[in-house]
Amino acid sequence: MNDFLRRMLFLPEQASTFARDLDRLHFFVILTTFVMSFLVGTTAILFFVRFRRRSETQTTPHIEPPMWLEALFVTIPLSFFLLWFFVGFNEFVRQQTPPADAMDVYVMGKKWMWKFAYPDGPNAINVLRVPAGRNVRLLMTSRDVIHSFYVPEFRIKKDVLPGRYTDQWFNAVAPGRFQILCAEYCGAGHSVMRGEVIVMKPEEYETWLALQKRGALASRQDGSPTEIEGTPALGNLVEQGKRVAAEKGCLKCHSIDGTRHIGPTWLDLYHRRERLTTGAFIDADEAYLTRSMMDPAAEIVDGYQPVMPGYEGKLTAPETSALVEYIKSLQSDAVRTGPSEGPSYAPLRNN
Amino acid sequence: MSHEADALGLPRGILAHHFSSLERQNEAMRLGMWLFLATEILLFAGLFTGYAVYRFQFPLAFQEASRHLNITLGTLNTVVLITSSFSVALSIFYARTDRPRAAALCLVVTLLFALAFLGVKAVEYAEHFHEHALPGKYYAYEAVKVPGAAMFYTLYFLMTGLHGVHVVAGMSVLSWLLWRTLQGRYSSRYYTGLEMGGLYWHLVDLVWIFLYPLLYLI
Amino acid sequence: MRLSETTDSLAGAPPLETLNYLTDGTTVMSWVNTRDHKRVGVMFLAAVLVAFFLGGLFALTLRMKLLQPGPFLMDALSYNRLFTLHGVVMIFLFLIPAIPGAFGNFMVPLMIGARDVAFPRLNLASFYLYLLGAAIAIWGMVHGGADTGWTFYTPYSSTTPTQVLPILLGVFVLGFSSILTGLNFIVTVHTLRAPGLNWMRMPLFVWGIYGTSIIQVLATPVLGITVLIVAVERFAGFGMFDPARGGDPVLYQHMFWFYSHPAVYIMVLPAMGVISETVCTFSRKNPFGYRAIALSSLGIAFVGFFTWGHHLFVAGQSTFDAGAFGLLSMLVGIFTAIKVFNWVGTMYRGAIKFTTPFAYICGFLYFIVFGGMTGIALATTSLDIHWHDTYFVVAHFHFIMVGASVMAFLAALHYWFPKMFGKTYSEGWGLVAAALIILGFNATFVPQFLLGNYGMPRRYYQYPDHFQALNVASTAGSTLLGFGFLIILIYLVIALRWGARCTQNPWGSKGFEWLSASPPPTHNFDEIPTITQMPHDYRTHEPPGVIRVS
Amino acid sequence: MAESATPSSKPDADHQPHPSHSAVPYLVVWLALLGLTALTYITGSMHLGAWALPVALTIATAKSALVAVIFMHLNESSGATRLVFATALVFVALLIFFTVADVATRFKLATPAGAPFGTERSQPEGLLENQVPDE
Ligand code: HEA
Ligand code: HEA
Ligand code: HEC
Ligand code: CUA
Ligand SMILES: [Cu+2]
Repeated sequence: MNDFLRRMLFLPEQASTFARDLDRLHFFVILTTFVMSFLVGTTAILFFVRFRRRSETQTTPHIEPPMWLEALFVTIPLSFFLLWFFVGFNEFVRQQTPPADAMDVYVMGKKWMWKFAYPDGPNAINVLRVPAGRNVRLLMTSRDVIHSFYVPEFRIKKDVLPGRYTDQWFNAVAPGRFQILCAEYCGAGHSVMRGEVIVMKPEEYETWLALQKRGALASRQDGSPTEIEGTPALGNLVEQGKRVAAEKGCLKCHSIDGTRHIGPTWLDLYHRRERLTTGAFIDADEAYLTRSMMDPAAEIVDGYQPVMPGYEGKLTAPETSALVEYIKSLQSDAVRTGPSEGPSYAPLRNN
Repeated sequence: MSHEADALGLPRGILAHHFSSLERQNEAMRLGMWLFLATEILLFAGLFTGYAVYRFQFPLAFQEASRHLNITLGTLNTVVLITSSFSVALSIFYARTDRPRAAALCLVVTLLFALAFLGVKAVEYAEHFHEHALPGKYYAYEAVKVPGAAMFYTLYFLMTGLHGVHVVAGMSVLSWLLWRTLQGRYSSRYYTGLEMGGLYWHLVDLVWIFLYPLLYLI
Repeated sequence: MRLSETTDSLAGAPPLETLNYLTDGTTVMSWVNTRDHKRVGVMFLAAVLVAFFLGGLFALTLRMKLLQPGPFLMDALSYNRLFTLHGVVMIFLFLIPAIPGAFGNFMVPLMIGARDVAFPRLNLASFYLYLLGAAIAIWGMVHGGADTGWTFYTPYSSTTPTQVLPILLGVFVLGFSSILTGLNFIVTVHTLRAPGLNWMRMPLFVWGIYGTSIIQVLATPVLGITVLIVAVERFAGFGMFDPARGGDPVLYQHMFWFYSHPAVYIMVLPAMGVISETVCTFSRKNPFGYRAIALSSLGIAFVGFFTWGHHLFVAGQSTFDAGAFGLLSMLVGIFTAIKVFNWVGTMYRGAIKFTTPFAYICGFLYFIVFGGMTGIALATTSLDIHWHDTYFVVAHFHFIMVGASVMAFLAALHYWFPKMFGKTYSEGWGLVAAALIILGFNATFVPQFLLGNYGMPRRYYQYPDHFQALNVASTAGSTLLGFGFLIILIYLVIALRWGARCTQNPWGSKGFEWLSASPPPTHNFDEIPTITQMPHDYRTHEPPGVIRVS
Repeated sequence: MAESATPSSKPDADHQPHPSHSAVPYLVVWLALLGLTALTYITGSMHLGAWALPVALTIATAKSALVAVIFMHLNESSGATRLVFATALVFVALLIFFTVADVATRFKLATPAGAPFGTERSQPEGLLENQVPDE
């Protein structure tokens, strides 16, 4: 049944874990659409046949619908619509919430190509390789205008915006090759801005990855967002951060072992609820950490003096993100719980 | 129909043929004017939305940049505009109570205040140009270098610029109304034209009442 | 079969040879300078028809290109300009002004027993603004044309080297025209209703126009400021939507759709008003659920404002907003459903006559349910992920905009043709064209639904080969569609010139617009009628002219 | 809402709906507006932190209400005009609400540290010559 309807409606293969559930809702909605438009259309025709005009001076009774009928006109469609909405939104939330164990791939759209980069791994243009059966999260941004990452077989699509990150996750069920299309109009090459996802058997993927790391890494081809922007390689951001912290003198005031110094300790700082001098509480997320470096006087932690110098203009963007990564790595219980948090992305370039 | 207008001693052609009474026509004019004001409000709403979003995204930059505006001049302009609104309201009041010369005088006062507003604004703009506190790609203000500060100035110029255009438009409307008042067109029997112009001017004031705290006082 | 022969018995005494609005002054200046709402309506009608044929020609050219998956007929840039122009012309030059500008102007004062709209001069100004806006936009097309799509998404629209500015400016001016039209109607309805015509007796077409006007007045200014900002961004680099300067492209989309989603109801509410009128006339029945149909227009006008985010489900909008907008979109569907069921109810126990307008009513009902339900499907957040910016969306909106709105426009054109010009057209050819159009329409756009399911994105100059079969089918259908419109054009022009004189009320309708002569005299009524009953009361068979005229 | 038109025969009553009128209310409103301006200026320079915006907006709303109701005569207008004004305000509020709600509830990494960050300005030259990359 599923396959029959899918073919009738020209839906592509169901190659991700979402596809089947989505298609089921799709069938329900579309069949109701067929039934309702057929019903309304035929009722009109039937009424015409039954209530043909017999004379040009024919009179007709004045009919007002009873209240219950109007109520039915409202409640029946409404219950269908709401049902669809709740089922659909549930699916939508699932699609928007990457699972914690997803592996990350960075995607950059650019007129008119797709670039992919793996954290401490290889880069590629227009070809995305993923293992079957693994959750994959794409962290996407664009270099110029809006694009949209679309794989019909996976039933996923997400706009790729300049100046911002968007994310999208999926889990490909079986090995295969699928076309990536750009679904947001982006100029003359929009219709040929295509790429390919190659879903590999997990073992093959591992071998491929290992091979890339060993050999190809030395002669990396272009396509790495990290390399283009001149930012440090993603994998050793933490190491870099450690070095920067020492060089820039952060460690004169901040400890990394939990002891109180001139400034608050960095241990377990990430996502700590800090009480500010204003009495407000703040969640020490990436944004706050960055702000604390750029404009420390803006939010002063309760119990400390506003003595920290501002590092606006003194830290480059890569250094900043390395520091953030470093602070994030300083967790007393190394095991991270909770939903998957921000990966070690690097801001591309500071303007 | 229009003989009714004649009977009242009103200028000819004030009551259009398709209205049953002058009262009805005035009601139509008033409703039409308010609808027009509603479109103006929504026109500004676009910019206010932009302001809300970027203020939310760059709270610090907005605070920083706003502190570098000249609060004294901003407050002065607020007082100027409020007072001009007051004098327009008075002018309608005088027209309504058959004191056309007082009405005209109030309009003159209003126009002077409007000019003063533009003058003060010009001083401020000159200062911004001098400091290179300019929108978007022209931004090169040394004092505030937080990311997002340029956006504040973009919004500042768009909002005050659009508002300034409205001030100028309002001034031309008021000048025309002044001319009509001097001709003795408005009296307790008929003052709709003046009332419409007044509504427009009050709207200009209303917008500024919100612009002032949002731009100068954060 | 000539209408006049069969319906004579119903018509009031034909007061034909008196001066009507068409013959009262025939110089060019008498048109250019007119304050008469009927003449303004006729001028709008002529202008939007020209725009429709222009947009249709663009559409046919698009379809020709899509016969082949690879480069064919034109290059990518021309194709991109072409669909932009098709969208801009069809939406801003044709569909938004079409029914309110042409039929609203003509009929609303007649229907409420007024001698004119509240501000006749403003009305004329609105027409000239339309011409000015159209001229600017067309000038822009001749000088290069934009390639942004009708949605002008930033940062593409602020960086593309094509000529976007003239089109933005044209859209801005057209928006002004639209605002003035709407403002005028609201004031007219509030202050110029005939004695006895209270709100709950107002013809449903007037309700539809009233709802539309609210949207025009309150939504269009936001479009105005949005295109202005984009224009400023283009020539002065203010960077409000420029991500390189911290701007947010999604903010642009919010502001754009705050206008453009309500705008789709500007396109469909008047059409619904037309259907409400015609379905009563051709069923000779009072509207079933008058109150529900009337008030649901207001419901659409209000709730329709708060569903705009359903265009942004995959645009990087937050999940919270997606949920809120998805839910609100479901609610707006209900108002349309109420109307649909009540229209069908109106036919119940009526006395139905199958005429050309009735054929379009049937088409309309089928298409609005299918098109509307696919809208609901799109608003079901998770399904939109697959469909967004594919041909499924293209098919959805053509189903409503062509399948429903254009059908209603055609129904109105045929229904009111005798009223406006006092002539009858060929009913036989009318039915042939209607059949051709409904058939051709299905053949054009049903394949596009399937293409969307299959995964073909819109605005594609080239496409993967496996989409070709369906594209060819769609192009074939559009040719049929084109012939249908061509036939209409021909027989209406013939009717205008050589058609037989019709009686005052050829359809035997009891809508209030038929209280005046056809075509009406310049001042509409010798004496303002007093309304003592609901419109479309067919309990008696006196001609409607006998509704007590005091 | 407007009732159906009835040809009016008592024009005098129409033209002076509010016969006894004095300028005192206008004066009072003007003084109140000046007072509120002073108040907002003072609270504005107190750096109230999170409260600054609500306070400023409340004062601005009070001021604009005075202008709208007294100066613009909303108090003596018909229901329709009031409805127009109220509707416009509601729509503005909802436009701002939904848009800010979007920004406020976005995917966490949407605008990462250091934003705004680089995008390329498009290169106008190439496009018009139609350099579409080959497949
Ligand atoms: C006149 C024009 C018009 C109209 C009236 C509508 C009406 C609706 N539209 Fe449509 N739409 C467009 C024109 C229109 N649309 C355009 C132009 C676009 C694309 C723009 C672009 O990107 O270029 C678009 C895109 C569009 C999208 C975005 C798709 C995307 O880009 O991803 C969505 C998503 O939710 C949507 C939803 C709706 C809904 C819910 C309605 C509702 O109002 C529909 C309500 C009607 C009904 C629901 C039918 C009647 C119901 C019954 C008879 C009930 C029977 C029922 C049962 C018992 C179950 N529309
Ligand atoms: C009112 C709105 C309206 C109307 C009526 C139409 C009518 C038609 N549209 Fe259009 N369309 C839009 C609004 C509309 N469209 C919009 C907003 C877009 C999106 C643009 C964008 O992406 O930015 C769009 C996009 C769009 C596309 C997608 C382009 C793309 O994404 O790449 C296509 C493709 O098939 C298409 C086709 C058609 C066809 C075949 C018709 C037909 O119904 C046209 C029928 C009319 C005629 C055929 C003309 C009349 C007859 C003659 C001129 C006589 C000569 C003819 C013969 C002898 C055959 N339209
Ligand atoms: C002169 C001493 C000093 C130096 C040097 C210094 N800081 Fe700080 N830092 C402080 C103090 C004091 C505070 C607490 C008051 C505040 O919030 O501004 C602080 C707060 C912070 C916070 C917020 C911590 C929290 O608990 O909320 C961060 C993050 C931070 N600093 C990062 C850095 C980095 C990175 C560097 C180096 C590049 C650095 N600091 C250099 C003194 C310093
Ligand atoms: Cu990239 Cu379309
Ligand atoms: Cu929509």
